[in-house]
Parts: sequence; structure tokens; C-alpha cells
Amino acid sequence: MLWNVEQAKKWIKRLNDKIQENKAYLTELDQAIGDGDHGLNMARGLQEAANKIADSHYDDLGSLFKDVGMTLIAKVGGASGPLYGTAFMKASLVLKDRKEADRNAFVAAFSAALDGLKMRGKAQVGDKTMIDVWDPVIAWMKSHETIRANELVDLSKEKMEDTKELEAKKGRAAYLGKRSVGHLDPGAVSSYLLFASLAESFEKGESAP
Amino acid sequence: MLWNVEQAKKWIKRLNDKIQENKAYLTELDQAIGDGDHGLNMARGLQEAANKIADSHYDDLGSLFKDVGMTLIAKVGGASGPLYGTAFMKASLVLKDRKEADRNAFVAAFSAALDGLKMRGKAQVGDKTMIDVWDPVIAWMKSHETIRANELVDLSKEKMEDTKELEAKKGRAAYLGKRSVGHLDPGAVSSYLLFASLAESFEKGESAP
Amino acid sequence: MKKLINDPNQVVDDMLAGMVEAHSDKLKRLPDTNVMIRKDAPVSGKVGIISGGGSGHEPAHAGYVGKGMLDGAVCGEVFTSPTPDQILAAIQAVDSGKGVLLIIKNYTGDMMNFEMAAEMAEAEGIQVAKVVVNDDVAVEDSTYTTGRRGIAGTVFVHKIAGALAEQGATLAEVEAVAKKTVENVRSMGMALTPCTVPAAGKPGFELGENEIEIGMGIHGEPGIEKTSIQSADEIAQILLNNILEDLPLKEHDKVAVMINGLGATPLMELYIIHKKVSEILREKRIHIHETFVGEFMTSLEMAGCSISLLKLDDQLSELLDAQADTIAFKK
Amino acid sequence: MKKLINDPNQVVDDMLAGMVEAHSDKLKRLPDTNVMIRKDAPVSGKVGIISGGGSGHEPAHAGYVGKGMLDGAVCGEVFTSPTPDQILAAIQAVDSGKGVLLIIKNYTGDMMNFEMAAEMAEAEGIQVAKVVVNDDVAVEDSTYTTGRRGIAGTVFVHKIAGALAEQGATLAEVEAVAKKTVENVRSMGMALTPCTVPAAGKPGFELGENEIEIGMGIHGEPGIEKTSIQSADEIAQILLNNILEDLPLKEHDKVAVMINGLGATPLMELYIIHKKVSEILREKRIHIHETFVGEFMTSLEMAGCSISLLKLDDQLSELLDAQADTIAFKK
Ligand SMILES: Nc1ncnc2c1ncn2[C@@H]1O[C@H](COP(=O)(O)OP(=O)(O)O)[C@@H](O)[C@H]1O
Ligand SMILES: Nc1ncnc2c1ncn2[C@@H]1O[C@H](COP(=O)(O)OP(=O)(O)O)[C@@H](O)[C@H]1O
Ligand SMILES: [Mg+2]
Ligand SMILES: [Mg+2]
Ligand SMILES: [Mg+2]
Ligand SMILES: [Mg+2]
Repeated sequence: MLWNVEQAKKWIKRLNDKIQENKAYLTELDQAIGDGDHGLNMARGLQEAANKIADSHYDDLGSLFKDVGMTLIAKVGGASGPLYGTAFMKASLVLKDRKEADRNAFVAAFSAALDGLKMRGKAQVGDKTMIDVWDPVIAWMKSHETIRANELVDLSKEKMEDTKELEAKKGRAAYLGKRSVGHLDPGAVSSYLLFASLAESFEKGESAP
Repeated sequence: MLWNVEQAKKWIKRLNDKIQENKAYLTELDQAIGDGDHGLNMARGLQEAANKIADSHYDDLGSLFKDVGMTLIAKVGGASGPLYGTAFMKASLVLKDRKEADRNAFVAAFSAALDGLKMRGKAQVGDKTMIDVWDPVIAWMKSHETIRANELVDLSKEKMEDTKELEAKKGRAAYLGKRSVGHLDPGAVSSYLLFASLAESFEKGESAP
Repeated sequence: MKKLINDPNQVVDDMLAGMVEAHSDKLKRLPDTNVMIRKDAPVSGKVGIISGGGSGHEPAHAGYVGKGMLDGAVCGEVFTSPTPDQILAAIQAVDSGKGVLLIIKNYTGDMMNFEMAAEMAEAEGIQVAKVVVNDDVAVEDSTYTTGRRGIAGTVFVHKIAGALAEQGATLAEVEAVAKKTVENVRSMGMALTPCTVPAAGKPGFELGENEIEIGMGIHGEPGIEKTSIQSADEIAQILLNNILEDLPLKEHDKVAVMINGLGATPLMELYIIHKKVSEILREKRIHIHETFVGEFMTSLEMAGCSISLLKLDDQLSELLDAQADTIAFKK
Repeated sequence: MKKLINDPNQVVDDMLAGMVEAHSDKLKRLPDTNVMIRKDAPVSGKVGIISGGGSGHEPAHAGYVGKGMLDGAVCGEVFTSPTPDQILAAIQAVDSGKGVLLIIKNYTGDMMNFEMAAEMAEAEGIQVAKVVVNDDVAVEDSTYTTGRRGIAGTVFVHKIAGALAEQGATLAEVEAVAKKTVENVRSMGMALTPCTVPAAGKPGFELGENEIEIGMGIHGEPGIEKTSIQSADEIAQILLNNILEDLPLKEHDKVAVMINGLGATPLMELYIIHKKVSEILREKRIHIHETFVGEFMTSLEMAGCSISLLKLDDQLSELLDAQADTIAFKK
């Protein structure tokens, strides 16, 4: 399997579409246990990132990921901006100078992204954050030779749904304590959309790592 | 006919009861074309006046009317306070040193009250104010030897109802211009209550000027 | 009705008690009244200045009591003119022998109550002058009716008359500059939501989900028309057009601008309104000497705003710039 | 949603444009950013002080830019932390070589964005110190969670750090006094009504006809509990009790009090709250050095209030009293 710049671009475009579609939904989720801006933040940032990369030519995946990361850092704001931004920046280091990524490079990049998230946010699994999706998904990627689209989407969806029963320990929802139980974590949902759009790209044959 | 201090006291008590009963109604009327305080103003002032006179002994009608007038001036506020207050003060001058009022003194007192209203408020008949009740009622009193309770209440009610179709030229409702048409004038309604309670006193035999 | 109050009939008393606690360095309350006066009143050698009216317009009027503005504020019940005895007590308390100017907003109730108090004070030998503020261009100005209302522009009258009085001017001089201010100030407001008089317990009027009221008064009195919500730019344009029709300004004229919130309007929105106001004035080459953005004359928790323009000459701008130290207005 | 706005996605830009128009004597906007800085920045020989966060809290934070308080305010989208590039631009613009203090409210987003900016600035050789405000006692203070939020008490940190910086103190000194202020300030809020982020278009939460939220945050984050409406006295008591449990005060201790409106609360109601607060403190023989009543840290058009208490020593009270000349805070 090989994942190239064109395929990665299509993924970001697809991710942006999904975020725009779910802008109101993500905002509603954040209204329930946060401050009601997650959809707005993600939609603003992803749109900028999609525009940015559509207008640019990239020789390697690293510079594409770096542009996405920088744009997210500069445009999203809030907690999710530095988090997603750092994730892409960390991944870009792994993908530097690579025209294509094979399975190992691909998993290493996403694994670096997860490390970035943890470094930046200091959240642990179970804190009811996007980490509750990222951590098991990356672990699963690492332990599976073939990354099957349907498995990826099912797993990330399941982990996203599991955040509903958690009590938040990090992020704005933590102020609610037990009252955060019973609500999905908005960042877990946007992370699910990230992996779901990745899975869709695979299915559409846009890439198949 | 003779009207004495006891009878006048009962009238004020009755008027206060009617105003308290209609407090919310008068306020609603004032919300429609004014600032929504007429019932509150009148209820506050009449209650004070009723308390004041209940606790005091009066040798003459003049001092009773003066106390009511002073209390209304000091407690009602807004436009209606100086107006009703002045009316009672002017009447008190006519009733000074009188233990009782015969028909002529009674009518002269109410006529002085009307003059006080006009002097203070400078409104004319047709301006959609309390004058639209007072002016015709006093004219009718002057031209009738016997002041019949049922006629007094009918006439003041009719004149009060007629304010509905008028366009306000004075008071806060004037700011509405044509939009004031279709609403009763709150001060006309409180004036109707004043005359209606007077009529009721007559019927109850509390007085019969 | 959800409000931070105890007893709806005690709101004015409770408010004044809290105000005195908070600002005892600036204010005192005349015992057994709803009159707030300068801590150092009467100020000898100075004309006293009194304003007032119904409560519910905070910081008006007690927020403007202090050096360089008012000597006393008479606080009526919510939206109800104060009574003559209270106004008289204020006059007596601030008169230093140089006389007292009453700044009255043109409402029938205020007019009558302040006039009665003035007559009583004059009977006691106190010199009293009156100035009536009627800046609201939303209301037709006709001799057959009660004329225009006094709204946020009143704050400029407080400021300018107060500054001149502080300089030791005579009552006639202070009265004259107050009148000049009234002649040069125009305002107009609009509301997004109604407000609730605590003792009434329900809103004074209703506005639909997408309705606004143009030309709203500060007591919930309706204005020119109900219309559907428009952009901040359009609203600024409508209010300013009405003002400019009535206060003709030429190129290079100098004005002070007040963008006033009615109680529940975020500052953010007031600044958005000002963006357009300043654009329009710039296009017309009218020079803004100073802009005031905030809550100066409110209407309980009404959402909406008013715009005021004061045309300045050298005297007015100098007095506007003069020092003032009150709770709500510092210079 | 009825608001005085043009485009919901342009509210911050429009607001800042209006603000610069209104206060060009005090502020300027860094080109192509949402950063507002002192007209005279960088002030040579002075430590720069920067605060900021999401917009929607006006007058925070740009209202506190000026002599004696902030050198710069970084304005994020509504309720959204500003991004590191903007914060970095602010740091660069206000640094006079003496270093820059960042005053950060303890929210995950603010923490991460300001930290990233600080790292970038340090990489450029600018000295940066950070102080994190976490005054909200409604939130449990636990090392396992994100800890307490920063709310209205932040304004005291601006004031005190700003006053010391104005005296020419070093970055370490300014940082130390800011930390001391944080250690001595506690706040708690409550809401009567929700607020609507313009771009979201509908309220962030719902409260029933008679419901209030105790311990409300300033972004619509819920608090300790929903309860039914209570009297102003009871609400004052609840908030103050929570504060006093956390900030033990003895007889004769000296405090500054802030009664802060969240956006749509009439001043009248804030004074009614203060009446009770001052009563309780008097009973406990705690001396109020100064009381601030008004809108200092809002949450769009939310109705409700917060109470803040700052325990003062001689240094803090002297710095609190020092001169300040900003749009929203003058001394
Ligand atoms: N410390 C953290 N580590 C990882 N993720 C976090 C952390 N704090 C918050 N998040 C994620 O960020 C999401 C909220 O993002 P967003 O609403 O855009 O920012 P904010 O909370 O600043 O308004 C949460 O739903 C959660 O998934
Ligand atoms: N100039 C006037 N002359 C006679 N009556 C008037 C005048 N102005 C107002 N009124 C009466 O006063 C009533 C309003 O009283 P009220 O609501 O208590 O005072 P305010 O208008 O000051 O709030 C009106 O309904 C009208 O009948
Ligand atoms: Mg959020
Ligand atoms: Mg009325
Ligand atoms: Mg009234
Ligand atoms: Mg946010």
C-alpha cells in the first residue's frame, strides 16, 4: 500500500466536507457540555486548511501536513486548534520529504500525531476527550497489518460512542463533573469524523494504505 | 342632602378598595399605551391615603381632602400623582372648615378639583386623558339638582369607554400618535373608578348629596 | 420574571442602600428619602444641579452625582416620576445660596412634579431654574402634544451644566449652557426586547421572534414602528438619518457621539453599531470629537440601543472635556 | 436570535473596528490581527502585559488596555481562545525589551494557545512570564482535572500587575505580584438566562421560567446546580459563602469587592446584591476597601452576576488604588 499527496489532499477535502456537514451538530454537542463553539472552530479551521492546500502544490506529504497543521493552529483557536494543529505538525515530521507513505510510515505518522495530542493536552484515556478515540484507534492500527476501512470506521465510532458514559476530567466539560455523563464528547466526535473520512477515502480507492 | 366627614372617609376607603382590585388591570392598560405603572402608582398612593385618614380625626371636610391630596402628591408620583393630588387640594380649599357639604358645596368642590386638573395638566377634552371623564361628569353635576348614583356611574363609564377611540395628545400615550387609538386611557379608567365608588357610596346610603 | 431582587416593591430602596454602601466616598442618601446627593453637598459658591426621574435607568441618575456633574439625583419608583416633596428635599440639600438648576426630562409626570417642587422651593426663597431635555427625535415635535421625550442626551446636559457650575458660574449662566446643550443634542433609540417593571411582573410590551421597535422610549413606551430585525448597519443608518434630519450638520462640524445600551445589549453590539455610525459621519466629513459607548441611560433589562449626537462649539467641547468624577462618568 | 450585528461570522472584526473608531486616543489595532494594543506601545522601560481570550466578555479584555493596566489584548472568536500567532504578534508589539507577562485564564484552550505563543516568543529571545488566573470557586480544585476557571477576578490581576509594571518594576516583580493577586482572589457566578453565540444562532443552554444556574461559567459552561429562582439576598449569601469557605478571612481583614454583571443584568440588581454582600461582610467585621459594581467580565447577553473578593495587603491596596486610564476602568 502507498498513500500519496493527492490521496492525502482528497482526505482533507473529504474531512472538511464532513465537518461542514456536521458543524451545527458538533456545536450542539459542545453546547451541552462545553461552550458551544466546537463545530464553528473546526469548520472555520478545516475550511481554511482545505482552501490552503487546494491552492498549493506539494512535493511531499510532510509539507502538506505541515500546512494543514499550521493552518489549524492559526485558525481554529480554542482547545481543539492547538490539539489538532499539533497532531498534524507532529505527523508532518514523520512524513517529511516523503512523496508517499507505506503502511509503516502511515502508522508512524498517526502515532506521532497521537503523541502530539497527549503532549499538548496531557489528557489520558478515560478523561472524555478526543484521546478516547485516538488512542485505541492508533493502537489498533499498530497491531494490524492491513488497515481495513470498515474496521477503522467501526472502531472509531464505537470509541466515540463510549465517551458518552464517561465523566470528563479534562477540557471544559470537566467543570460539569458528573453532569457531563450522558453526553458525547464533541472532540471525540470530530475525531471520529477524521477517521471516518479517512476510511471513506480508502473505500473510494482514493488511497489504500 | 348633606355629605359629612364620615361619608367622605367611607368613599375614600371604597375608592382605595376599587383601585387595589383593579391594580393589575390599570397597569395592563398603561402597559399598552404608557409605561405600565398607573395601577402601581394609584394603588400605592390610595393605600397611603386610606391609611392616613383612617388613623386621623377630622373636624372638617377640608382637612380630610387636604390630607388625601398631600398624600397623593407625595406617594403616587408620575403624572397621576400631581394631577389627583392637585384635584383634592383644590377641592379642600372649597371644603375648608365645612363639617358637611350640601349639594352646592359638593359640586363646587368637584368643580374646583377639575379646574385643578386642567391647571396642572393643561389637557383639553378630547386629548385622551382623565379630563375626558372629569369634564363631562362635572358639567352634568352642575346642571342636575339631584346627583343620582346610577346616572353618575353610567355617565362616567360611558365617557371612560369613549376614550378608547381617541388619539392621545397629552401624557405618555401621546408618543404613540395614532397607535393609541383602540385602547382605553388608564387615567380615565381610574377616574371612572373614582366616580363609580362615589356613586356606590351614595347607593349604600353612606351619603346622598 | 427572573430578577435579582428581594421584594418587587422594595427594589428602589434596596438599590439605593447598596449604592450608598458601594460608593460612600462619593454619595450620601438624604435620610428618609430616595434622594442621593454629593458627599460634600452643598458645595459652597457653586450652583446646585439636580436631575432625576423614575428609577430603572441606571446608572442614570445617581451614577452621575459627583464632582463636575450632578449635586443630587431624585430617584422615583421604577419608571415613575419622583414626587415634589422628594425633589424639594434635594433642592434644599444642595442649595449653597447660589441657586439650583433642575434638569428635567420632558415627561408629563416629571414636568409636573419638578414644577411643583420648584414652586415650593421658590416660596422658601431658593432660586430655581429649570431646563427641559427633549432630545428624542422619534417623537413628533408639535405644540399640540406633549412634545419630545428626554432620553440619553440628558447625560450630556448633566456633564456640560455640571462642568460650568463647577467653575463657579451663576445660575443664569449654567441654565443658559444647559439650554444650549439641549438645543444641540438629538437622540433616537430602538429595542430588540421589552423590559419588565418588577412590581408589574410581566413585560411592558411584546416583540415577536424577529421583531424590533424603532424609536423606542426608555420606559417601554412604543416608538415609530414595529419592523422586522435588520442588520446593525441598517439600524445605525435609520437612527442616524432621523437624527441628522433634525440636527442639520455641515462639513467640518464637530460632534460628540453616544452609543447607549438600554440594559441588556452586549458592548460588542454597541461597538458594531458605532462602526457604521463613524463610517457615515466620516463620509459626511463630520468630525467626532469624542465617542461614548456603554450604558448611560437604560431601561431595565431592555435590549437595544440609542444613538445621540451633540453638536459642539468651543464652549461645549471644553466643558465636555472638563474633569468629572462620578460613579458612571469619569474624566 | 435578535442581535445588533451584521454577519455572525464578522462580529469580532466589526466590534474591533468600532472600538478603534471610538477610542483611537487609547488604542490601536495591530494590522491584520485581532490584537488591540496601547496607542503608545511598546512603552519603553516598562514590562508589557498581555491578556486575552475568547471575545464576548466585553469590556474584557480590550477595555482594559491603557495606562496602568494592559499593554495588549488578544481577542479570539466568540468564546474561543485566540490562536498562538495572534498572541505572538501581541507579545512582539508590546515588548520594550523588559519582557512580557501573559495573564491567562485557566481554560484548556487559552492555556495551550498562550503556551505555544510563549514558546515561540522565547525562541525569538523575548522574555515571557505567565500567570494563570483560576478564581472560580464553583469548580472543584483538583489536580486530576483541569482545575478552576478564571473569571471576573482576572480584572483585579490586570489592575494590580498593570500598576506595578507602570512603576517600572521588573518582569519577575510584576509576575510575583500578579501571582499574589491570583492567590488572594476568589469569585463565583450565577445565571438567570443563557446567551447565544452569534455564529451558533441559538442559546448555549436552557433555563426554565423559574430556573437559575448556580456556579455558572462565563462561556455558558454549566455550574454546580440548577435550582429555582431565589431572592437576591439568598443568592448573594450562597455565592459569598462559597467564596468565604475558600478564602478564609479574619476580622479586620481588608478586601476589594466586585459585583459583576454578566451582560444583561440591570445595575439596579447588582446594587441590590451588593446591599446583602456588604451586610454580610460588615457582620463578619471584614473591611471593604473599595467596591466595583458594573459589567467587567461578561458573557454576551447573559443575565446574572458574579461576586469577587480580593483580599488586600498594603501592597495590593496601593496598587489597586493607583492611577489607571482605560476605556472600562479609570482611576
Ligand atoms: N486536555 C485535552 N486533551 C485532549 N483533548 C482535549 C483536551 N481538552 C479539550 N479537549 C478536546 O477539545 C474539545 C473541545 O474543543 P473546542 O470546543 O473547539 O475548544 P474549547 O473547549 O476551548 O471551546 C473537547 O470536546 C475535547 O475532545
Ligand atoms: N396632561 C395631562 N392632563 C390630564 N391627565 C393626564 C395628563 N397626562 C397624563 N394624564 C393622565 O395620567 C395617566 C397616566 O398616569 P400614570 O401612568 O400614573 O403616570 P405616568 O404617565 O407618568 O406613568 C394617563 O392615563 C392620563 O389619564
Ligand atoms: Mg468549545
Ligand atoms: Mg404610567
Ligand atoms: Mg410612569
Ligand atoms: Mg471555546
